[in-house]
Amino acid sequence: MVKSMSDFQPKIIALVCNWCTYTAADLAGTSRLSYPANIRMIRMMCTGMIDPKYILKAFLDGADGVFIGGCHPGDCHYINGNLKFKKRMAGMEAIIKQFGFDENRLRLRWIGASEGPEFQHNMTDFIQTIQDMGPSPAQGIMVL
Amino acid sequence: MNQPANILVIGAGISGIRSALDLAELGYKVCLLDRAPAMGGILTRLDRQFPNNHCGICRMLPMFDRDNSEEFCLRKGLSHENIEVLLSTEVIAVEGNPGNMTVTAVKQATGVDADRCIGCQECEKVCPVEVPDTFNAELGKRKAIYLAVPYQMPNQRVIDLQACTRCGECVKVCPTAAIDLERTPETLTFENIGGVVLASGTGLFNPQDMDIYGMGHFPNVVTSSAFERILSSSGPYQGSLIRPSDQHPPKKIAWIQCVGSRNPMIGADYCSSACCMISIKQALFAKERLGSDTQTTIFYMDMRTFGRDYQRYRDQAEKENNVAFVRCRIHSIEPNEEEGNLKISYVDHSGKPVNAVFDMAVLATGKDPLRKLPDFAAHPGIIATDAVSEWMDIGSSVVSASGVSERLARMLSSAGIKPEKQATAPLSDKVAGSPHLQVVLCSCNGSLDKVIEENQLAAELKKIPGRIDIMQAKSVCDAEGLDQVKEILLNGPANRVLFAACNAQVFRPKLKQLAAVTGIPKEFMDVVNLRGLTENAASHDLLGEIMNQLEMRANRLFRKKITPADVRPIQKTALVIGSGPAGLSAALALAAQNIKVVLVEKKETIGGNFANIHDAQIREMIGQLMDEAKDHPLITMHTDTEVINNAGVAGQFVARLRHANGAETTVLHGAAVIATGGGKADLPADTLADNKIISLYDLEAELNQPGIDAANINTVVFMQCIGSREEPRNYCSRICCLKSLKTAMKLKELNPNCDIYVFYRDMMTYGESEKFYTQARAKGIIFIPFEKQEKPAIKIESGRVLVEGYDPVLNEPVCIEADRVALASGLIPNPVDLVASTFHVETTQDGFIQEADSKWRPVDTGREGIFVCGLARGPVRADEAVQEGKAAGLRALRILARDTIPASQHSAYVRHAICSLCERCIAVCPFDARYVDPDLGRIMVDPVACQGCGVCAAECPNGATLIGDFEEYGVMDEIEAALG
Amino acid sequence: MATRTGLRKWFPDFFDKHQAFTVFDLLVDYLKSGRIKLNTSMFGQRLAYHDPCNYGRKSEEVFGHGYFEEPRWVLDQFVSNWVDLYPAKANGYCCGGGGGTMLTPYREERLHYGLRKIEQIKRVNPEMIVVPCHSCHGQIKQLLKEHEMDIPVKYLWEMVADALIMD
Amino acid sequence: MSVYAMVKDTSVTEAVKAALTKLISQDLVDAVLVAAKSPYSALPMPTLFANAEAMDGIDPLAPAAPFNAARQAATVSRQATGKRLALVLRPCEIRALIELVKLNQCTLENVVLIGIECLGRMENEVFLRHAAAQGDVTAEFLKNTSLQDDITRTCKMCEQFEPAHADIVMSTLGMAENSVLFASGSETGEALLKELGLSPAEKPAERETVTKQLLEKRAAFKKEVFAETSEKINSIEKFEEMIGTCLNCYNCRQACPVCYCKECVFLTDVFSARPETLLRRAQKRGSVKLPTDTSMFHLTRLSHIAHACVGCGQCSSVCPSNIPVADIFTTVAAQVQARYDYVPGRDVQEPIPYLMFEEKQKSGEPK
Amino acid sequence: METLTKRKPSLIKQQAPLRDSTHLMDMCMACGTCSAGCPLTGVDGFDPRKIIRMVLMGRDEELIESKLPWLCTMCGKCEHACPMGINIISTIRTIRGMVDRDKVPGMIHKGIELCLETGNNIGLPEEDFVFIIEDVGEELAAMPGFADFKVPIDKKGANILHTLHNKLVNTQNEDLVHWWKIFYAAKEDWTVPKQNWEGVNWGLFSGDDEAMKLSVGRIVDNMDQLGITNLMYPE
Repeated sequence: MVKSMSDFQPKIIALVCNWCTYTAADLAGTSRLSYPANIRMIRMMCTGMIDPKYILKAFLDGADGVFIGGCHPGDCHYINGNLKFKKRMAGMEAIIKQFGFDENRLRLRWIGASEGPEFQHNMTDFIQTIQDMGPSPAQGIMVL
Repeated sequence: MNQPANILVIGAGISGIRSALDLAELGYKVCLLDRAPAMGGILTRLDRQFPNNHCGICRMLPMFDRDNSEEFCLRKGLSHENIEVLLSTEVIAVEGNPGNMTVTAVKQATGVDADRCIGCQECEKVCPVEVPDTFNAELGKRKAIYLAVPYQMPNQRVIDLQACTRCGECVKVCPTAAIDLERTPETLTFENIGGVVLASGTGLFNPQDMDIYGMGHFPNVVTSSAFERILSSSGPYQGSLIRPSDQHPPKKIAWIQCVGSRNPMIGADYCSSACCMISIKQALFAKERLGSDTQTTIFYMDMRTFGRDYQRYRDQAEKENNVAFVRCRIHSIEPNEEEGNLKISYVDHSGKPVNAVFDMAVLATGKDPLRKLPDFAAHPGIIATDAVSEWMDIGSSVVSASGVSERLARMLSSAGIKPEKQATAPLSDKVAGSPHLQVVLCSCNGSLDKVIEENQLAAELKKIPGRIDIMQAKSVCDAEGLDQVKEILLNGPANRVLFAACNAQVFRPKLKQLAAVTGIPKEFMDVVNLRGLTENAASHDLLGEIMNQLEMRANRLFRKKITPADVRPIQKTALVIGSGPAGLSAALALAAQNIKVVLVEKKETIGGNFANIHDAQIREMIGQLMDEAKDHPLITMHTDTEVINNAGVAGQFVARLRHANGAETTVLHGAAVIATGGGKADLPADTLADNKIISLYDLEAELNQPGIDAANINTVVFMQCIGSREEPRNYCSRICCLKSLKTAMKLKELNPNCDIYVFYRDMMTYGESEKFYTQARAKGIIFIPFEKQEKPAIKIESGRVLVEGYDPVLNEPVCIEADRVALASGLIPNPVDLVASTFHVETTQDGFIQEADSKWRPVDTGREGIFVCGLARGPVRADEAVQEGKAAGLRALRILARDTIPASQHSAYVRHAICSLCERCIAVCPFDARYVDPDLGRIMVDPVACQGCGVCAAECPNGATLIGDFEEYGVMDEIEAALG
Repeated sequence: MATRTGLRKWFPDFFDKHQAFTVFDLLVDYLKSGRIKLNTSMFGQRLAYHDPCNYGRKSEEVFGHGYFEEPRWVLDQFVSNWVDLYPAKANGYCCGGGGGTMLTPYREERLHYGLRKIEQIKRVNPEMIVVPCHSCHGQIKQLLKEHEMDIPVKYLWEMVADALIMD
Repeated sequence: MSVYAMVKDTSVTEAVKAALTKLISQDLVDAVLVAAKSPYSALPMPTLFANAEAMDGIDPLAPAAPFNAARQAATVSRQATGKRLALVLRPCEIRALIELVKLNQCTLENVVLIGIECLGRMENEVFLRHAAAQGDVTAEFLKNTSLQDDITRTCKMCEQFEPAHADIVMSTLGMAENSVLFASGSETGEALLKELGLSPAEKPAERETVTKQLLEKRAAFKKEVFAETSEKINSIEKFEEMIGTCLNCYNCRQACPVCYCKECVFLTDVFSARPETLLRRAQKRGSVKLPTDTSMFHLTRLSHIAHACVGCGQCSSVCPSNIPVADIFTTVAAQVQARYDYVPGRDVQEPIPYLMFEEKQKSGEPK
Repeated sequence: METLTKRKPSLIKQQAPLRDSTHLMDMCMACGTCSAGCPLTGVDGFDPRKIIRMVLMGRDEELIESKLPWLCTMCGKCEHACPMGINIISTIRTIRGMVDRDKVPGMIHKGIELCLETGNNIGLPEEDFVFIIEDVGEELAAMPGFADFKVPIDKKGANILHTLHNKLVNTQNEDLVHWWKIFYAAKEDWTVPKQNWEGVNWGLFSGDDEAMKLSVGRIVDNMDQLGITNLMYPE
């Protein structure tokens, strides 16, 4: 059941850090920097809190992309949670890739509190990337 | 006033926030007010800070007992149970005595009723009036109705009533009738105020009125604060580093130091302390953003890199990043042939005139000399932070603010005022029962009716399995609507609430009230921004979007549990290591609050370097501290003693002390302050042996001998930075410049005919101490700058001591025959290896104790419950050591003042039954908050240290450790709902 | 400047019985009181005004008032298209002929100094330069000649005199 | 390795037995953990011996291993007991044990690691079939290369048949009949070998050739399996086909030596779905197969242990549905381990990759 | 390089007037503002901050003997931005005043001497002066609109005393008439003295207070003698 490209509305899960990226997202909102609404943002206290399970869960449940936004290195409220996540991320990329999910469906970006425009840009860009790739291979199949 | 405030803090900038939080964390009720319509002061305008080019503003927030405050970026605002924030409010009068003061303030009308505004922005869209955007240094435009700070949450607008034309367009479109243009200022009276912190800042110098810099004339001449905005993504150019005139990226940028500072002609005989570092930071960012070929030049007189890590920062900027440093004060900025470019003339090191052309110039502005303290500043009971009279970097402001908090707390306790014990609202019994969700669909006065009805939201919600009740409300923002909800929650079966309303940020504060009344914790409530979804959603599947969001939140709420709260009893004794001014101040700060203090001193006597101090004022200050400490019944002193072991966690430490006679003592304590100090550095080994060539310390001692005859001391050369500010001791010792000045002036006093020369690299007379430099010159002392690579040489020729150097002012070599050459050898820390390993804290490469964050947590270490101050942390002057001691004492007091500290709802907890004890969680914990209890054989979480970051939970493979409020099953269910 | 300084320093009683006026005081007074009227279409060219150090910066420093606004006011009364040099007023550049340097043999140095003035003039590219000082008049004329710039230099009062509307 | 010793006797197993019993009888160690037959079965099981006389049934070189004994080894070395322990393990078991040490599941303090050169193990029923047929399978296996083709698929792709990190290594490749090469891998091993009084020896020349040949064969097969598997699971749909028969019995995780959790997260509330959740899932998707979260289980387990997978193949061996779990895990593990430049069991000092990150420091300021 | 043992006290420093007592020359921090702003910096070794430093080092003689003080246009731009408020111009003038009068370069001192002797810097005899200005006055009277114009010389009880810049009388007669025209149009009651009409005072430049005072005194005398209350500052 492949949808045509034009009406493909990607489902994106965004796991964002409470301190920086979430602030940037709010800032984008109050600055009226619009970005596609089909992003399901889930606030994490820190990217370091993101369990690999969340990413797998999202992909197996049909997410077309998973975006992770954290503080710039050095800015983490918890000193280095963002770097710890970055380390985990490498393994996750290898795993999802092997199972046929394009690595680019999982994206990690550092977005600082003041970076409303960057947040907007990243969201728009990520959705575009996903749109270009088409729906996730997990879409429309029965996942056991 | 919603609640009685014990304390008023005037000014909600960095100092004000620090002080308000300090006092709120001690349990006092604080009212934090600011005349601006938004809080934060300069904090909201800064993206990144030196000397690490990172941001760490949020690190100011409370570290434990976090349930009392909301956790979000401080740019958005501050929310703490004990703090009420009042904006657009200015104090006009203060009466009464400490402990019982009456304060009168005027709250300006902002035209917008905060109780009604839902932050929908409709007003701003229609407002026809555009004025320069003050938040962005007037580099852009904003409307007359605007968001004072773009981050502000809730994002309620205010009206600039000066600019407003009263056209009424905004009134017409406001969906909640929140705008009233006819509102007048309100007078507020605060009674029974215990004390007032004055933290109103100094204001920034505006160079607009100086005709030399062309500010206002040339668009590409901007102030450093404007440059900060240009760098910022929330700034006028969305973070593109472009110049105002043509929006092109500049290739050559000049920074002009001391604009409005170090200028007695405009009443500014002071140094603004932070500007040098700010300019270096900005130059580095310019290079980072625009490429390393961008030319950045800093015109300076003295690069005041006096902070512990600042010299290396400068060196790195100079050597690795090719930031050019030119020692010449700039006379004027002039136009150049190319449109928008600027010509700056200067003289180089050899005295040659150079005309340089830049694309952009940044004026490093500091304190405003015209800003005066308010009339009531001297009223008893008002304590001002240093940042009110001096411009300073964030770290110093934070230290000073905590020092002030300490003084205020001391004042209050001597006035018999204690923080009220807070009664926590009891939880409703039904909270423990199985989840039952109440969904409240708010139509926002009918404006969302269509959305709710057309989509048949109620019917859709009913499809969700689980116990869900649904109610529709007209408006939960007004009292009537909210009462309806309260009614249902009190009498109905629901134990979780989900609102589908308008702006979640605006509504969220009301959850606190609701929680207090209903006994359902606010963590069991959530808000979905229905209006936002309706406005932003791509129309293809609005219902899907809304249902996703509602179900996501519903799922989280269904899975919420009350985190089993670990409660840590607090050992109300402090351990202070070191008895110099910092240690004594910390000890006295704690003892003043009835905390027992065990003061440990390695030497046989207390007082640190007291014996070597000659400055009468400092001697008196330290002497007083020594006397007070000796007499204090709560302070137990152990001289000739070292701490050899310390175990445990914040609130519950066990230390072992070893005395000189070999005996050992065990001390149970709740927090430790490391104040191990330091002392003078020795002269370099290659110093020529001659009794005329001595250390600055020795000359100071010589001149302070009673009855000293200085008649034969006719020519004296001081040499600064001996061994300092170059590897391996690449930091400024901070005291030497001032000491040389004072010693030189003392000499002038003893022998007015004495010729004095000071060879210096950069005179580090920051802040008000600049006046000493000015005075010293006025006394005829000649100052000759030198560069690190061209040090003056000292020679001995047939018994004569000669100093050969180069005077770049005369562009000539100079040779001075001196009766004394005084070498400023600087300061080094006392060895800290033992103390660092004992207390598990990190050290710097120079052997100081590393603080948690030099800006935002300057006297904390990486371990909760262990604090550091004074020379142990970095070079300080004695008065600064006292200030740091007070601040460290105050920080420790937050822990020690309590009997117990409960874990925050939002902390890590361990399910021991399934824990495999692999200790990966311990390895990743950034706060050393986890440990194995050797008796129980269990992983324990320190409720004081844990910050709830969740790295442990993510590292734990089987959910044996979880984070309150972010339990994995809840997040998994939320993800599932999001993708439904 | 010298007279005013001298009077203050050595003849402080002078001001008990006498009053003293600068050229600007007189011009402003005549214009304000209507004693003279000026033809407003006489000078349509682009003019640049040069501040002499003595009347401007140094008066401001020594006497507390620099004559910056008065000449500009006078120009505004009858000249439509005049511009300032940058920098002007208290931070303006000397023509290079101040301090008696017109009388010393250091001509090259004086002309070197005047380069700044020439740069300033070139930037605004005027058709005429207005000065209210004899030294400046001489120096600027010489500078322009030196740089082969054919721009007339007029005294402020010369312009006023030229534009007088006689009854 | 500086000392070689050879023992010759009636059989390889006897040679090994002679040496290992001496460890106890000469009080060089207090106990030995080693695979041994029981009176009830020829299948050797990890057995802890404290008495030399009881060691008659030991058969460490038998081509059988009902489970990866790292977990049993970890059980006896959970914490230091003050007693000296010798653990006789296969290379994959040692590697897994080293991972478990890093995970704080056991300690190597006062432990002597004795590694055996492992030519592979057979599935249990295959081994038992041979045992029923010919008695001493071990002796036969070591000399009969055709029997060696009966080892498991995973063993056939194992290149790490020579143990690293052992104090003593026992090898047979290239050796004369009934002889075993003892080599020391540490000073401890060296000292022990001296105490045992074994005769000095030299490495037989052909050993290198044989080893090399075996290695090449294994590498080629591994490459083949990886390519094949990678192709078979390169879409989630194909993966679902592979695991379509999975029963969620969690045998694989039970058999996995590095799946160290006391209780698997899939047995906790994190995955035990609420009825409401299942119902909703069924509502939204039309159906839910139960038990649910089958793919999630395998992928999550991969995310947990891919870096640590030692490729012992036990997961495949225990799968009741004959899913080639080890093929999948080793294929993915190789990729993950490459990303982290991490080799499980390489070095006990090397922290697991998630505990190493840039700017490893706790305070806020970079140095 | 000379070895410094003891600095000589500077007479220049002692004598140079201060902006006020809080802005001592010693306070100079050699920041370079003045040098950066002065167009002459680097020309023939000129550098304002160096001059101040030399004064502070007691190197009066070198300064007095050099041409440096005479290169300065005394425009005060350097001082304008001086954060310490140092009176650089007064210092220059003080140095100039210490130079032997016969070593004062160019016309300055010669003009002063002539002025002291004759009442004007160009030594123009009274008859010649009267001839010139009357002649120019007649020319003006011949122009349309200025009928009956006459230069009022030594008019007792006039409203304003007008002095003249010597160069207008000397070489640039054509510029004499501008103010006359204005006076005429404004119906001003003004006068020019035939003695001591010199409007400029070079004592300001040469640092010669005595001469300066004398010239100013002559203007005061003129006003007293002619009974004039108002003075139009000459330059």
